[in-house]
Amino acid sequence: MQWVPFWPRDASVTAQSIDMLTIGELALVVVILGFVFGLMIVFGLRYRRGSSADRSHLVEKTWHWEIGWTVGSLAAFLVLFVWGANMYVWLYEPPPADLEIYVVAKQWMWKAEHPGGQREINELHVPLGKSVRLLLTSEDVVHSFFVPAFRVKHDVLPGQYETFWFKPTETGRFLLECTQYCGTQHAHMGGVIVVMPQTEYARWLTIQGVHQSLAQQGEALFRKYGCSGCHDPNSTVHAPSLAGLYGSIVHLQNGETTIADERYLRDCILLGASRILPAGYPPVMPAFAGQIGEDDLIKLVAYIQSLAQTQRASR
Amino acid sequence: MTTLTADLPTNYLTKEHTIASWLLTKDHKRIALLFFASITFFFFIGGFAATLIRLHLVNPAGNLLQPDIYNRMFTMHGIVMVWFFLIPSIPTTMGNFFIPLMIGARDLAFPRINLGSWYLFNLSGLFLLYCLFVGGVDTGWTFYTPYSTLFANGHVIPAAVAVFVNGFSSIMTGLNFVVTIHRLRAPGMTWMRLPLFVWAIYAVSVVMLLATPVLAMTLALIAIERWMGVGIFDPSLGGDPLLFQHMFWFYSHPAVYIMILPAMGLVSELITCFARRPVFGYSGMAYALMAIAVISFFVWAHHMFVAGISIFSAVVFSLMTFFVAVPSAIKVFNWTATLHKGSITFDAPMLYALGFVGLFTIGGLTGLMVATLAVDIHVHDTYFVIAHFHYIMVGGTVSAFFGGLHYWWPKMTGRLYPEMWARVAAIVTFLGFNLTFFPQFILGYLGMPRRYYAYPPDFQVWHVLSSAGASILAVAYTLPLLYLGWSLIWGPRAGPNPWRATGLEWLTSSPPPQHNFARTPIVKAPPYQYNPADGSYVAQDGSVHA
Amino acid sequence: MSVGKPEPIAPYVIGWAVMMLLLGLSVLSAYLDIGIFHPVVNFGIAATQAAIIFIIFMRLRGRPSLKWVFAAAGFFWLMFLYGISTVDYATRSGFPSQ
Amino acid sequence: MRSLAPEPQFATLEQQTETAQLGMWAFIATEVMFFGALIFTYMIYRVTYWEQFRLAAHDSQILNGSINEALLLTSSLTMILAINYGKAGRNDRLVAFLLATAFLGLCFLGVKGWEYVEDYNSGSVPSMNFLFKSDYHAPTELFWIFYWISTGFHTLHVTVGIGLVMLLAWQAHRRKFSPNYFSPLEVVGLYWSFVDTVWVFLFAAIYPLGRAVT
Repeated sequence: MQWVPFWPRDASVTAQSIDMLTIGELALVVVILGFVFGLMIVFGLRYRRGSSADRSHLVEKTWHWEIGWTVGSLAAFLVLFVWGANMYVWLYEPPPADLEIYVVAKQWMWKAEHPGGQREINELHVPLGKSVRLLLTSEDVVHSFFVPAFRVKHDVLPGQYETFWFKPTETGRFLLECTQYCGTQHAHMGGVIVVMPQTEYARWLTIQGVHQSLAQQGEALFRKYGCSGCHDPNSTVHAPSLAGLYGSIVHLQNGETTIADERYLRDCILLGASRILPAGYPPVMPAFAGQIGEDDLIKLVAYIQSLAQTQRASR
Repeated sequence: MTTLTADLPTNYLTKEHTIASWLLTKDHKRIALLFFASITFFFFIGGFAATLIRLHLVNPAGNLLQPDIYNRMFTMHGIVMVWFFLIPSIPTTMGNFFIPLMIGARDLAFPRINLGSWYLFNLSGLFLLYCLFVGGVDTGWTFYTPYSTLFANGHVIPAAVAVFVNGFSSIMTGLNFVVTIHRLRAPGMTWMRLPLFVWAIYAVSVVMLLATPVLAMTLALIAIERWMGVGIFDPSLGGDPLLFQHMFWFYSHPAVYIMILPAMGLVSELITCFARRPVFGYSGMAYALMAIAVISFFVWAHHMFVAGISIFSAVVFSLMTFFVAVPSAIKVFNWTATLHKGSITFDAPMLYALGFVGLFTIGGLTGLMVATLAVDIHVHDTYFVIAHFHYIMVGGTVSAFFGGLHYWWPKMTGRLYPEMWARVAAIVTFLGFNLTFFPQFILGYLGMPRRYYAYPPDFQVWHVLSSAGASILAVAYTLPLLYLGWSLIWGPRAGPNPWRATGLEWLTSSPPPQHNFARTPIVKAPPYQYNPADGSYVAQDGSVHA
Repeated sequence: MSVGKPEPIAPYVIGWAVMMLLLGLSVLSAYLDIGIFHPVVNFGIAATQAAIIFIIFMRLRGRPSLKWVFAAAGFFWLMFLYGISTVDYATRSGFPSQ
Repeated sequence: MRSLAPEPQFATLEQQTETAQLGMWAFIATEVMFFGALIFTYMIYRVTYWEQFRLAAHDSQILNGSINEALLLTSSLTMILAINYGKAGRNDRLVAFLLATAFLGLCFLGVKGWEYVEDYNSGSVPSMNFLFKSDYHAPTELFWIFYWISTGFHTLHVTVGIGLVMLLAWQAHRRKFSPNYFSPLEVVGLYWSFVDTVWVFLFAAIYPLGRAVT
């Protein structure tokens, strides 16, 4: 699409798809605008006062015309609706990604945590050609994570994880912006997405001087907050084992079932004994809301995630 | 006023002269003029804020205003323009003045409530001015939580109270119209003989009645949350910020239709009158107005596609949004078809009306782009959306407002305005408007987020173009103030029906007497019985005019 | 409408008695262990009482009229708010309501 | 004695009466939306925080709530009787029943005030005196926030209603109403009964929760 004047760079798989949809819509918009403006101009000239145009057989109403143009334009736009809805689901229900990165927003900065424990602020390094899934949360107000070159955006809410994915197709530095008004320095809550070739990215990861992965840091916290007292396999307390929990189907106390994803784990930690905990256990878990910050929550969740991976590997 | 109309028979302007006779009036025409004064005042306050914003954005570093001041400016621009100009604009002024005249009534059903509505409006305006003078508010007009309740350092509570009180003013006006249109129609004025402007005001009043209380409650909750320090929408206290957004948009999306529906009705009057032929598909137009009013309640979460609502609900709301476009499309096509085989003159009201149709169509079609889920992900909260809704609200509603103002000016004041100046103003408005807002579509797609006081230098050229357009627009909006003011004193006298239009409002003298009609008119004809072939028309009382 | 002969008061007294009975039922149900049916029962009773007030005490009895439409409009519109938001709340996974 | 001509915008007195009633019905529709929006927030949070809401509501005072509902239901009865006697021209009874209605409303306010004091003493006032009764405590506060806001708005409506009924009683005493002119009675009656309806729903939302032993 770069041949179109003023067209923004597209640097991800999804950007190209969204551009196609936009072009399709623009074409339809131009056709309809041309029709309406064209008719207005033609009628305006032809039927101006004093012109000799024939004004007999005035049509006051024909359902044929009204229904015709309505159904016609609606059908055209419904095609676009289906196209757009499909793509939306594709973007916001991420397929299994090559890389998962946690992003925490706060006034007025973006903090990213890589699985290996690398942290950055207002920058996000990602490898070229790999699908990257982001898990976003906020420490204060609603923000919005927007990378114009990738055509992706999602609001970042305090108190929950939001998620979407992208797959860069070009190396370079791309603008990251906050698009939900968040206070005085909203305009400066930006950053850069750095897309690097995979080998360079691997090298970048190693020179960050990090010794512990996110999950390892989470394990330490798991002890510090006393989680291990009950959830350790050797514990005498009847608490659910966390090995293999992530990604499994859980039967809840309220009779429903859910998949134990990041959001679920996060809610369990924060809410403690409530009806969203797995069925069959006594309601003794304390609620950690207000005691564990977003940074630590991410590590704990990453640790529980890693337990599932090691179990899968050992099986 | 004495000098203006001394030689005319007694009318609503000359009946009484004391200040009390204005401030305590129960005459809907006088109350309409009071509202005119109030909303014009607020239009220029909001316009002043817009001017500062556009001046500020000429420079990418954004160093004209302090960041906090800039944030307060766009918030003030939004709040003032939405609740203190656009929503009351057409209903409280032209609706108030012409609904009783058009249905052949002597007044609205509840004149005291009508006057009360004006006082509440001004009370809410005082709250807003208080908020402005003590330092303003910086939440954006959307008051999103938890920013507005916990983090904002502006004066959120007075602003919320202002909008709360303003809501009741709008409810009172809507209630009055609904009941009046149901109960006070002249004999023979059946529903299918109502002018489309009356239909539009009816539709909009229903929306006002049923949507505004939800906003009132939502803002009350915001004010209480901030004041008491409790957590109604605060996630750290168990609240759900998206619940606020649901409730806010449940009002604020229909509110967009509160702004545009009266404009649609008004433009229907103008186009049919100046094309000198019956409106194409009258019943379709009337039903479309009602359909828009109802369906507008099903689409609110399209403001929340990237906000974290469930994917399934996003798909549902997107689909509903495509459906609400259908009645709007019917209207656009019918306006266009109304030109067919007409005998068209291009007087200023007609120029405004045609401008409305064009700009509204652009705004509506880009609205469908924004309603498409995947495209919205990219353009949401960018200048693309800003451009889209300004095409609807400014290009649409404000154009129609000026069109109606010119059309009915002779009836309201008894004077004709200078036609040439008015045409110039209409054309300059159209050009200035497009120069202001078309670049913003491009800016938005390039990735310029809204509510930024500073931006990457690449975007500067578009911002400069937009600001240049805004300065033209400022001139175009000030012009009418000058020449209409001029016409009050030096304008030629207008007869009862200078446009040779069919509505009942043209059957009485200009300006109308205190209780509108010497004798209650009997309605014998549908509206818009113009004959383009010979220029004759049948007024709604059945009288034939060659 | 002759002076001295008011409408019969029986419907009002009966309506009032039924509502008091329903109030008793509502209080009683509070102490029964009926789990998730509590809100159903309580709001069901409330809706019945509201219907009695609207129809008898606010005089919606009689032939169909515009009043009916106005009286129903608020409740009908409220259904939009409740019904359509359910589409989101029933399918969203972020808010801890799983 | 007031003249019986309709106001200038109406053709007949009957049209004026009907229009006034219709106006009140339109106002009631907006009030339904107003309280409905509040109950909407309640519903969302109640479904979300089922246990916490039960725990919190256990401290609500069902006895006071029930007494108040009985008072209001009875006042609706006295109000409609007042209107009937007014329409029949029985002015003495009209005044008596209006006063009874206002009195029942005042009793409601009294009980409500007593209940508020008790609520304060038992630590149920968010941001002033609040005791948390649950591990994950914030949602219990949500319940009480709803309680205060909803009963607060309702009490405001009752207060306005009492004022209006007293005004009517005064006007009736001055013999303003007759079988030919009773429109204000009908209009205020509609308002009064509607305020009653609101309480019926608030009662269901607040008091019966969390009583059953599970």
